[in-house]
Parts: sequence; C-alpha cells; structure tokens
Amino acid sequence: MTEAASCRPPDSVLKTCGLSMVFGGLVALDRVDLTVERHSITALIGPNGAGKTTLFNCLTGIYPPTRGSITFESGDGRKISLKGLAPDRVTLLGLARTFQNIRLFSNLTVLENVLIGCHGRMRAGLLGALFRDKKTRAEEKAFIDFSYDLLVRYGLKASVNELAKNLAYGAQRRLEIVRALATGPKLLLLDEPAAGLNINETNELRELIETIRTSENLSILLIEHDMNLVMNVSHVIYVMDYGKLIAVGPPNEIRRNPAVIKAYLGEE
Amino acid sequence: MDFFLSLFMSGLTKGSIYALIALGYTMVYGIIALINFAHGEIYMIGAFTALIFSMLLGGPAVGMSGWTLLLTVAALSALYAAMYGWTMEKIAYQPLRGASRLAPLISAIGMSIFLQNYVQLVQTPNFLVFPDLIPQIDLPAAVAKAINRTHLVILIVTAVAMVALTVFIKFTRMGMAMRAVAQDPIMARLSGVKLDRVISVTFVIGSVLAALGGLLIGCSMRQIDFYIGFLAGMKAFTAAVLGGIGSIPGAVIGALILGFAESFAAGYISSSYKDMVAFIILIIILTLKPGGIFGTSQTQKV
Amino acid sequence: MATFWICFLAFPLVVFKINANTRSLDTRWDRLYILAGSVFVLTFIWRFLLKRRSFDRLTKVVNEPHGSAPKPTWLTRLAKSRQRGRLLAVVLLSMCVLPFLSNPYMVNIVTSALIYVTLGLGLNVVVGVSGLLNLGYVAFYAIGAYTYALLGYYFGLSFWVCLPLGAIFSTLLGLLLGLPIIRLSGDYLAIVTLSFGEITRLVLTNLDFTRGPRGISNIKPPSFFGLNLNGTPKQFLIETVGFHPDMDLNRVFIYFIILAVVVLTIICVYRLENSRLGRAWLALREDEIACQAMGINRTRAKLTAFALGSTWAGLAGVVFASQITFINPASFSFMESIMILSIVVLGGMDSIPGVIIGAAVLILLPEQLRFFSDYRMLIFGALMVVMMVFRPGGLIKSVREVYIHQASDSKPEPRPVVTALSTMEQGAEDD
Amino acid sequence: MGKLFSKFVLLLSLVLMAGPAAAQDTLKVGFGGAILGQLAAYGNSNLYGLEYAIGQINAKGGVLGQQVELVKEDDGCKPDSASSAATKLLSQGLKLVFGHTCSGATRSALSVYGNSVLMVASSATEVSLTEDGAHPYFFRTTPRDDFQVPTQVAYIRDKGFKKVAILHDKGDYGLALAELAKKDLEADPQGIEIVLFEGVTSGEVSYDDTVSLLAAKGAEVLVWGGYYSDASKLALQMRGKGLKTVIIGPDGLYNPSFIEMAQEASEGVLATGQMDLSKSEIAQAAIADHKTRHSEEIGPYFFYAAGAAQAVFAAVEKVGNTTDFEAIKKHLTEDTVETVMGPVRFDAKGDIIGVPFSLYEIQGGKFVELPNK
Repeated sequence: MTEAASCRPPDSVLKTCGLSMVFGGLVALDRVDLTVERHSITALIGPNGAGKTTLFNCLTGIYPPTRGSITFESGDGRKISLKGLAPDRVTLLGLARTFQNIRLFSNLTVLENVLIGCHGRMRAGLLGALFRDKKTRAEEKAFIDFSYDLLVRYGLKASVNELAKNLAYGAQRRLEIVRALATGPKLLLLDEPAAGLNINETNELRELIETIRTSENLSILLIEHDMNLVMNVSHVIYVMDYGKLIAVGPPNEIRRNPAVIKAYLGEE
Repeated sequence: MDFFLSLFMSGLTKGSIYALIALGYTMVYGIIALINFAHGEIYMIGAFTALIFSMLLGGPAVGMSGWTLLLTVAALSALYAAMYGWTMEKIAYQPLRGASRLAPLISAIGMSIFLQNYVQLVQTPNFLVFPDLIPQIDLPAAVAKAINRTHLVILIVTAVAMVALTVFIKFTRMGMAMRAVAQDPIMARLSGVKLDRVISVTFVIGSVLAALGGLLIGCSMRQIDFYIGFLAGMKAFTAAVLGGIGSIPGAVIGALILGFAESFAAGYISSSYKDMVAFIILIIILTLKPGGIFGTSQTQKV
Repeated sequence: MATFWICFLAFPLVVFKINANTRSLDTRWDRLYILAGSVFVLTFIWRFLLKRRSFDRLTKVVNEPHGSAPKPTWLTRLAKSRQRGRLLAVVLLSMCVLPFLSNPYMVNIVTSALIYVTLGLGLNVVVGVSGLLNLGYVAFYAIGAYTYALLGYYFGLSFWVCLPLGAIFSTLLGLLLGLPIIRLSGDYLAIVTLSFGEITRLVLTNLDFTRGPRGISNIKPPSFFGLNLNGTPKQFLIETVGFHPDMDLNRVFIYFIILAVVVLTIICVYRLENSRLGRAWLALREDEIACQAMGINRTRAKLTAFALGSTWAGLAGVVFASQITFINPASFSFMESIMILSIVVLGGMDSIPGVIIGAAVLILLPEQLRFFSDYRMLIFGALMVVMMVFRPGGLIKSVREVYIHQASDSKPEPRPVVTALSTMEQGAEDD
Repeated sequence: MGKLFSKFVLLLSLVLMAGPAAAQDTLKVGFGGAILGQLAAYGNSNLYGLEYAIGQINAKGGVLGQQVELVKEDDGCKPDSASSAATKLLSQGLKLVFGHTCSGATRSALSVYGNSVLMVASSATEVSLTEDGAHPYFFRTTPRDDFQVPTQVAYIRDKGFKKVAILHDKGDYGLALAELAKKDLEADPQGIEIVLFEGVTSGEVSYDDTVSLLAAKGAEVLVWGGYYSDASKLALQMRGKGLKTVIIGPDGLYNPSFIEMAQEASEGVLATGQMDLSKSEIAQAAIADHKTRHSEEIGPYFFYAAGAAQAVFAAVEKVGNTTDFEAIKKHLTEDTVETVMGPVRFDAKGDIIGVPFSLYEIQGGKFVELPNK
C-alpha cells in the first residue's frame, strides 16, 4: 500500500500519517498510515518485532514519534493531534490501552483497580478528600456504583473484593480491559489480549470484545497473534513487517494476500 | 599552585578511602539490591580486630614487626570481618530474601545498632590509639612532601582492589554467577547458580575490603572508636550511588568525585560547608543522570 | 555447631579487652564461657523459631490456595473486627485519662511516642501509600521545630500561631524536595532525599541566623489562653483527682495537644488514602506506567504525596520543640529519619493501626529497656532484627478495603474495615 | 507462627512493664549523662568520679546515716533523650542530680527539673547555663568557657603571633570556645589578624584539605575549639605536611590519650586545662582506686565529678535533709569543702570559685604546667 498522496483525515476515530519511529539506527516504524473507522474493530498483525507495540507506544504518548502525525477524534468530536502529549493526557482524551504483560494494581482489590480507571473522570481534589463534603461523597458513591455495575456486566461480580493478584489469569486479562473501559474511552487499544488464554477463554474474549464495541459504543484497535480470533472479530486488518505496512484489508482478503503469507511463513 | 596540588592529593586520599568501603556497598547492592547499612560497622570491626591482633602479635610475646606484622594483622582482620559479614548475612538477610525490599533495610539498621553497641560494651566507648603499622618506606623527596606513606599505601591498595575486583567479576565463574544474580536472581537460580553461596561470597568479599579499609584508615588516623563506621559508611554509600550503584568502577569514580568535591569545597569555599557541597553535587548529578554516572538507568520496559 | 562458630567469631573482641592506659590486653576468659553458654541456648531458640516460621508459612499456603489475603494474625483480626469504632473509642478514652493516673515520666514518654506516631503516619503517606522511599524525612520535622523556635525567639510568636505556620513551611519544603525527584525512582530517590535531609541539618548547623550548634533555648510551652497552668489549676487538680505533685501541667497540656494532632492526622491520612488522590498514590506505588495509562499525572501525584507527607512532620516538629524547650541540629540527624522509617516498615506498610503500633513499640521499648541501662541499645538493635525476620510484612499486615454490596437496592455502602495491603511477597518491582 | 510470635511480644512487654522496685532505705542520687553513644567517654569519666566519691562516703557511713545509691540514666548527650532521662529521674523522686555531660543536654534537663531538683554539673562549660541566673539550684565544678579563653589569648599576645586561625568541631562545646576567642581577639586586635574561622566535621576521615588551607593562609597559631580526638588528627596531618603552626586547645585537649595518638606531632602543643589535680596524694589514691575497677583512663572530668559529689554531700550533712535547697545553697556558697579536687566553693550564680585554668605545654610527651603570668 503506497503512502497516500495527502493524508486527509476522513471521519475516522484515529488517523496516522507517515508515522515513523527511529531508535538510534533502528527504524522501528517506517511511515505508517493507519486509520481506525468509528465503531470498527481494526486489527494489527505481524511477526514478532514488526513494530506493533512500538506503534501502540507512539499512539499512547510513551514514545514521542520521530516523524509523522497522529490525529484523534476526541469524545466531543474535536480533531486533536496526539503528538507530544504525555500518556495521561492521551488517556483523558479518550484513548485507553491494555498492556502486553498484564499491568494490574496487584495489591489492590478488583473494585479499586476499576475505581482508579475512573480517576480521569472524577473531580474531587485535595480539599474534597479532606473534608468529604456532600459533593465528594456523592461522586465517590456514583463511581463506586458505576465500577460495580461495570464489573457485574462483565462477569467479575464474584471477585469484587478480591486482590487483583489472586485472580485467575483469564480473569486478570478481563479486569485489565474493564479497567481500561472505566476511563470512558472512545478508542480502546488491546495489546495481545488473548496471549496465554485457552480455547474457551479466547471465545469469552471474542464475545467480550463484540459486546464492548456495541454497548460501550467505542472502536477497538487490536494487536493479536491468535489468527482465528483476529479473522472473525475484526473488520479491517493491517499487517506490518519490519516497521512497514505490507497489507491492509478485510479478513478474507488478507488471508489470501501473498505478501502476508510470505511475511509470516517465509518462502513457499 | 601547590595549594591546588595539596588539595588534589587530599581529595585523592579521601576518595580512595571512601572507595574501599564503597566497593563493599556496590557489590552487595548489585547482587541483592540491598543497601547494607551495617557495612560501616564491618569496617569498624575490621579496625578493632586489627588493633587487637597488632597488640597481640606486635607485643613482646611474639615480637613480629614491619611488613610481616602488617600482612598477618591484615589477613586476620580480613578473615574475621569476612566471618562477621557471612554470619550477618545468614542471620539478618537470608530469612528475609522473599520479603519486600524494605524489610532487609530495617534489619540492616537493627544489625548496625547492635554491632555498634556490641563493640562499645565489649571494648570501650573511648577513642583508642591505633599504631601506624605501615613500616617506614623511604620515598623520593618530592613524593614524600605531597603525600605521606600511609596515604600512598591506601591509594595503591584501592587501585589494586578495584582492578582485582573487576577482573574477578569479569573473568571468573563466580564472577559471572554474580552478574547473573544481579540481572535476574530467579533466572540465575533456574540455570543452576547456587544463590545463597553467591550472596555469601559477595558479603565475604565486601567485608574483606571493608576490613582492609578499616586497617589502613586506622593507620592514617591513628585512632579508632566504635562510631567511625557510621560517618565513613554514609559517605561511602553516597559515593557508591553517585557512581551508579551496582557498578564496580562506578563506586571508585563516585568516591573520587566525592573526595575531590569535599577537598576543593573545603579549600576554596569553607570547610564548614564542605559536606553540604558534596551532597549538593550528588543531587545535581542524580537529577541530570538518574542512574548515577555508570549506573544502568532503570528505564522500565513497557 | 553454630555456638562454636559464634564463639570463634566473637573470640578476639570479647576475650581481649584493650586496656588503654597500660597499652596491653587483659584476657578475660570467664566472659568467653558466659558467651558460649548464652549463645548455645540462643541458637536453639533461633533454630526452633525459624523451623516454626517455615512450617507456618507452608501451612498457610496449603490450606487456602485461593484465599484472599494470607490468614491474618490475631492482631490483624483484632484491627479488622466489626466493633472497630468502639475499639477506637475505648483507646482514645484511656489515652485521655492516662495523664491523671500516671507519673510525669510516663506522660513525657507517651507524648514522644505520639509525636512519632504523627511522623510515622506522615511518612506512611510517602513510603507506605505512594511507594516513594524518603530517607530525608527528618528535614521536615526539623523545619517544623525550627519554625516555632526561631519565630518564637526572634518575633515572639506564640505556639498557636506557629503550629499552622510550621505545617505550611514543611509542606512547601516537601514540594521543593519533590521537584528534583520526579524523574528518579527506587534507591536513587532514597539517596536524593537522604542528602536533602543532611543538607537541611548542615544549613541549620552552619547558619548564624539559626544559632548553629548552640541551638535555641527556653522555647515557651503553649499557653492555655494565657493562664499560668502550674498555679491555681494545678492545686485544684491535685485535690480533686490526686494528680501527681511533680507533674508540670504545661507538659500535660502538650500531651493533650499532641493527642489532638494525632487524631487529626489519623482522620486526614485515612480520608486521603480513601479518596481519589489517595488512589492515585496507590496506583503510583503499584505500577507507574499503568498509573499513567489511567490518566493520572505522575508528577502531580508525586508532588502531592511529598507535600502532604511532610505537613504532618511540620506539626510534629512544632510540638516537639515546645516539649523539650531546647533544640539544636544534633537531634535531627539521619538516625531520626531511619527511626521513623523503621516505625512505618516494622509497624506495617500502608496500615494506620500498624504504624501506630510500630511507633509505640519502637519508642516505648528503649525506654522500657532503660532497666538494662548499658545493654539498652544492644537489645534494641537485636530486637529490630528479630522483629523484621519474623514479621517481614510488619506487625499488622495491611488488609484492603472491603466494600459490602447490599444486593437489594444496589447501593454499595462502602463500609471501610481497615485500609490494607497484603505485603508484596514477591518483591516490589516485578515488571 | 503469627500466634506464637505475638504471644512472645506480649509476654516480653509485660515483663518489662514491671520494672525495678527499689528499696527505700538508701539515699537515692541521680546521674544523667552520656553512658552510651559517641561522647560516652566524657560521660563515663564523670560517672567514675561520682562512683569513687560515693564509694568513699558510703565507706564512712554514708550521708545522714543512709547509704548513697546512684541511679544512672543515659542521655547520649542529645537534648531530646536528656529531657526523657531527666523526667525519669524526677519521677523517681530524686532530689539531687549530678551531671548531664553536655551543655545542650544540661539545658534541656534543667527545663525539666525546674526548681524541684538540685543539680551539679561537672563537665558542661557553656557560659549561659549559669550566667542567665534562670536556675538558682544549678551548680558546676568545672570552670566556664570564658575562664580558659583569656589564658589562651594572653599567651598568643604574649608570643606576638600576628596570624591566628580558629577552628572548631561544630559542637556546642567547640563552637562556644571558638567564638569567645574570636570575640576576645577582635575586641583588642593589637595587629592580630584572624586569617581563618571555620568549623570542621568531627570524626572526619582526614583533615588534609583543612591543613592545606592553614598552610595557604600562613597561620602562625591555631586555636582549636573541640575535643582531643579530632585535634590529634589535625596535629598529625599538620606535622605530616611540615606545618609548624603552634596549636592551642581547651581542656578538651588536655587528655593523656592526645599524646598517645599524636605522638611526635603532639610536641609543643599547648592546652589550657584544669589545675594539675593529680599531684596531691588523695588524688593518687583516687586514681589507684579507680584503676582497680576500670581498665580505662580516669578521663578529664573524674576529679570535677568527685569534687562535686563530696561538696554536695558535705552541705547535705550540715543541712540535715535533701529537700531544703535554700539551706544547701547557703552552705555551698559560704563554706569551702576540702575535696579530692581541692577547695570547693560556689559563687551566687553557681559557678565554682578559685579553680583557675593553667596553661600546659607538651614537652617530651608529657603535659608540663607553664608558670601562668
């Protein structure tokens, strides 16, 4: 896919134009143009080291990109360039993420993990905390209710007061996603959510992703190696190899695309 | 001009004294990420043992003297310091291996208080006279003026210790095991490294260096008391971190920088503010380079 | 076997006592035998305790693999018990009555213990809740004390004016210290805070304005609306309550002030921790990257943690100055920071009852050990090691807040039991 | 395990709570000072002096027919622990307290004792302790700082030194001396220039840098404010660098260990110190008695402490009780008591009268008393 002449941002949630990331000599990302349509599930696949997680880190502000732009349609429809924003600013604009290796707050309870997710949307400050006026108490209760309902809706009701580190692996993956949801995102970035899950846990995950897209009306950008999950859940698939985009298209087209097969399976 | 030179020499001496102790801190920290507060006390115990043996052997009964006395006393005090280090590790730190990182810190502090009072009660709280065991070496006049023989010996010993340690870490099997444990204790253990043995060896080496430090500094200061471990320990510890905790050359460079900073501050500003300048330099360096000079700045992999 | 090892180890130092005036060694074999005997017994106890400990840890894992926090000890259960409110009321009441029944020494010691409780709770905000290892905490304590001393000495300000001022100054200093440490983590942070503490002490020592090592003397105790406390009120109390005659009423008044400060600190620290800001700190401690991904501004969280941690040290400093009426830089040494840190870690990280118990143990113990006079600190050091070895998680393991959810009207009434964190068994940073 | 350990902690604290129940038939006297910690050497030398005096008195039937019992409380020379040590002594109903080794600790203890305890210090030399008259029942058998400094300054003026350096160990004892010397020299310069006035960190590993500074400033004489341990390091390194500057120190320097440590470097060093008290035969007897019990030196304040105890016991014997401080004070200020440190009488403010400082010079490894002008 050649680089589009000019990088007009059609009405998509996220648009990167000519996004490049260079670490010293290594070109981790080479002029990547990525578009995530509203309410779509877009997948990003490619062999290990193709630069998928680096792309995620550029999007979420952990690494400032060397070249190119990132435009994001925030909650109220404004188009904002994410370039140079700190990770916490990016999250507050409505772009939440999960991590490749689970980064839960292991010594806090499940409910508290989700409550921390709501941090961006709460207003209580220092004085509110100290004097616990009615407004702060109301906000606390509202967000505890909100988090509790979120946990019930996504099947974590039983372990509300459990310590995050004591949950089963699948449940921890699920909690990380729910926690990301709590930040009220418009676009959810999932970094290999299915890694290490068994068959029925992956199916549960597929249902979860589909229900999230509809009930929380948000779009999803997914990095994943589990091909059958990717093939039957995503609308558009981007394939990356050595930092470059080598194919874009719907699942069935990508399945047959020679460049993709070569990248994955090597020469026939 | 010679004012600058004399400041330079005094900085060099002070730096090498801190280096000897700092090496102990860095090694222990590098392996099990523990700030061993009781290390200063090992240095003090080394000095006390050296004094006792020098009296025992140097006295009329045995009548050793000169280099033989110095070396035997050094060997014996190093042996005892190593035993103290080993025992301390077994009692205060080994049971806490799994616990959170702060638990061994507090037990190290407890151990330091214990050892300080142990020596004070068993021996004496007063200052004790420490004979200069280093025999007369006739130095060329120029050298003699700039630096007295004790400090010269200290410089040489520090240099030798640093080189020996770097060689040991780089080229011996145990050295490699230490580096493995420093990187990732669990993985090292899985690949057959006997964790407890490596840690004990680290403590022993650290203690031997501290004992040498105790002996040499005792000779240069001509006096010791149970409290010398605390101040020197804190300065050496700051030096170890300045150079990048965990790296051998870092400890020595950090110590030298601290030594020079103190000397020049005392010379050019005023010795009342000497310590303060040293600490301010430390803060500046650490804010600019969060991992210390040679340290691996711990960027967290996402 | 261990006994021989210990005897061989202690052999040179114990047997040969350096006789300073005759420049010789007098041998004391008798002490070696005492040592051998006592060590022999001690090693058995040590072996027995260690075996019990590892055995105990095994049973814990066996019988509740999926249990929530490890089975809490009776101390934690006590703190977690339902009638927590009543328990607190009883403790508070007994503390109020204490000065009327006991002698001046007890009041003085409990006042110092309460000062260290405030310091411990303050440091707990920085170390226990936000995971920022602060080794220079004594600087804020000193600022509080010197604020009252200097303002009293130069401008004659009263205790009541200086109390808030002390807190404000140390909060500002906390912010100031926060700036360089934003990019630092772990032990490098500890070193910068350590040097900060030392610099503060050296500034106090060298500045003429702070009268250097001469210190500042006759700091006025707090006045009770200008009443001369030791006059008529004291006689009145002696008749009615059988007050201890030597008791200086000013000290009792200071006792009540620090008691009020402690209660205030507990309420504020508890509320802070259970607020949005508190959760940001907890997130900061658990995982900085994830915390930022939750939209929490890392820098602001660290600065507020440092600032709010140091406020309480300022308060404690002002009360300390009024208690001992003479301060010089020597009483704000690095050892004090270490003592406060030990209180937090030994008591139980991020657990308010734990810190209180920790302060009580670490302050009252040396005083109780006065009975042993010379061996006081020796036993104290040994006890610290023993306590850490057997309670690495601190005396009271911190247990997370439990939200009981009323199924019916889906109104989860957050009935906090006790803020808690089960210790990070597998070491702090594992990413 | 948790259960066993917690029971153990509970048991331990119960046992400790009991504490000692002291018998009532002895006359209890308190000692507050540094038994542990960095300045323990000075605290202990006070203590040994007291023990010697009490041993003597008890041998002769004690005071008012009761055997004297000494209650020791350690304060490590720190103001905050001094306040708790003092409160502990107060709450045991003690009326007579000797000590608090350091000036800072003494001040903090005085604020606890107020007027309900009569206190005699034997090592706290800070001027303001008695000067401000705030404590009527506070006496001391050690002369104040402002007694020994004039002797030092007189010597400097007499020898015609022009460049004077003043160093102190940043401790309350050392700094007070240094400042008095500075004030005295600046008041009447007579061409004397203070080339250096600084504090060094006590217990430093080496003082080379300060010594180089001294050399650069060309100081002819160094006035040292502080104790003998740092002074010996300074002397060693100064002589090591071939610096001929004369060193003058306070009574903190007048200590035999200084000669042992500095050895050849101690030659020619001057120190103001107490009158040579060890000459009289009662003093020799005291030293001999001390040696039987302790292997250490008697320390600088041994005689002062012993003298303090003997003076107070004599006064109490005359007054007949230990509570009437006014009467005790009258005796202490009016009649002279023959003690192991010579005649002891106090002035109205509580300072000892007639114990001048004399100047010593180390010649051939011994302190030699110079005939003071």
